[in-house]
Amino acid sequence: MEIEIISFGKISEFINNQKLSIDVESTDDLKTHLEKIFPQLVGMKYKLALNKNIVQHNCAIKDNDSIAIMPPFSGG
Amino acid sequence: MEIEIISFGKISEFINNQKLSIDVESTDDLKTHLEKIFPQLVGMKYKLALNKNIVQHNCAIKDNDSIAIMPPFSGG
Amino acid sequence: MSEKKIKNIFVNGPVSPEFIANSIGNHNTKTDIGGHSIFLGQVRNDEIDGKIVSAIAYTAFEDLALTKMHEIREEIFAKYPLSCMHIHHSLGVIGAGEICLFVFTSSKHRKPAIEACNELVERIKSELPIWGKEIFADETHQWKENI
Amino acid sequence: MSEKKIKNIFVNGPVSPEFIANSIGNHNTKTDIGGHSIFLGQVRNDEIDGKIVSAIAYTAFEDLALTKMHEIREEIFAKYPLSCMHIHHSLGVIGAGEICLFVFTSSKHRKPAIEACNELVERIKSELPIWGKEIFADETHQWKENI
Repeated sequence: MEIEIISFGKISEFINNQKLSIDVESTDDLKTHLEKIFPQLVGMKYKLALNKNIVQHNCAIKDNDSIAIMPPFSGG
Repeated sequence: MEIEIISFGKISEFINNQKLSIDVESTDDLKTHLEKIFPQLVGMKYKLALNKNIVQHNCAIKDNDSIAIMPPFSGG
Repeated sequence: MSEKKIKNIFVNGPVSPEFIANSIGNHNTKTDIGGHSIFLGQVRNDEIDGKIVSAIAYTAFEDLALTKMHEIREEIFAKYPLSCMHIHHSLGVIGAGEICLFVFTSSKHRKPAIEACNELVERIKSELPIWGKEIFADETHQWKENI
Repeated sequence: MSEKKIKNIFVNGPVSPEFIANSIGNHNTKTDIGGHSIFLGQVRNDEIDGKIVSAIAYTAFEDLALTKMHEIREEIFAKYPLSCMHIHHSLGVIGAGEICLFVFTSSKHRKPAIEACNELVERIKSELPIWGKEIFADETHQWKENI
């Protein structure tokens, strides 16, 4: 399946927005996968948003979902 | 002796600024006297200021002192 | 108490939005400031016994108020790490909808500015000899009381 | 959640004092308001490892930020008796000394406006997906972290 990855803040410096052809079932699976291909994520605090909803606990991922990878917020 | 009386807020509606020839020794004496000649003060919350210092406890009054009579504050 | 000059806080008439903008704009060279906290008091058209407040006329025992405000200012500066503090209170007739009090504090991090601003507003209302006369549309009045 | 329209909070570039004045002035017909509380965030020229921050470049996940802000807005309106609430956050490069956050609450009596304003500032900083990149005079940068 194919998912869309968008990234923000300092994470956007090493993960570009991209389509990813990948087989994962859930956001936890995706995290494991992302940390393998982008080792800079390991040990970094980050959150995912699935189709513009912040992921609070493990969620199922479907084909064509959009996943945002977000470092800690620093607005204001 | 002579003292100066200045009044503020709703108290200024029944006590004009004036020189008062009077024999009182202290601010407590003066309060008793004022409540006699201005009975509207009785039961009203008010504070005195002696020469621009708020009277916290009984203070001696001298000739030519200035006394302000102030109802509760309502600024802001 | 320090030897600092006693500052005037009184302005005749309402505090205008332009005055506030100007005061804010004056801080753009103070680049160690991270947060500003502002409180504005606005005259309300309260209904009291069926009559509407159209304005408040403010008077003060100015000398005493400025001396007291100076004390409060020094105490707040001693208590909080503030960069700036500005206080303006109206005298005279202020119509409903107009601004009669402008309290403005600034600090490096936001919390001191916010806490100092709140404390200043409370102390200004309870400790400064200022009186508001609520004027009704029919020109009668009553004296405001802070609760 | 209500059906109210999601409001934009983002402005490109700094929040100007004139914009703030205008926003304040717009409330002079709301004569049931007695107190306004305003928080302004200003970009600081912090020194970090010997280098001076000259600006912060803000980016956001705008869709998510606006949805989240809408939720926060509804919760704060439900919690406090407010007359008005206005929030503006900058995007893009904001120089040291310029204003990047404007939070403005109004209520009949002062306390709800003050408490709501403080709570909004905390929630905006911790819950909105917005990122600040601190740009140094030598054009290097580091990503800001809210503590």
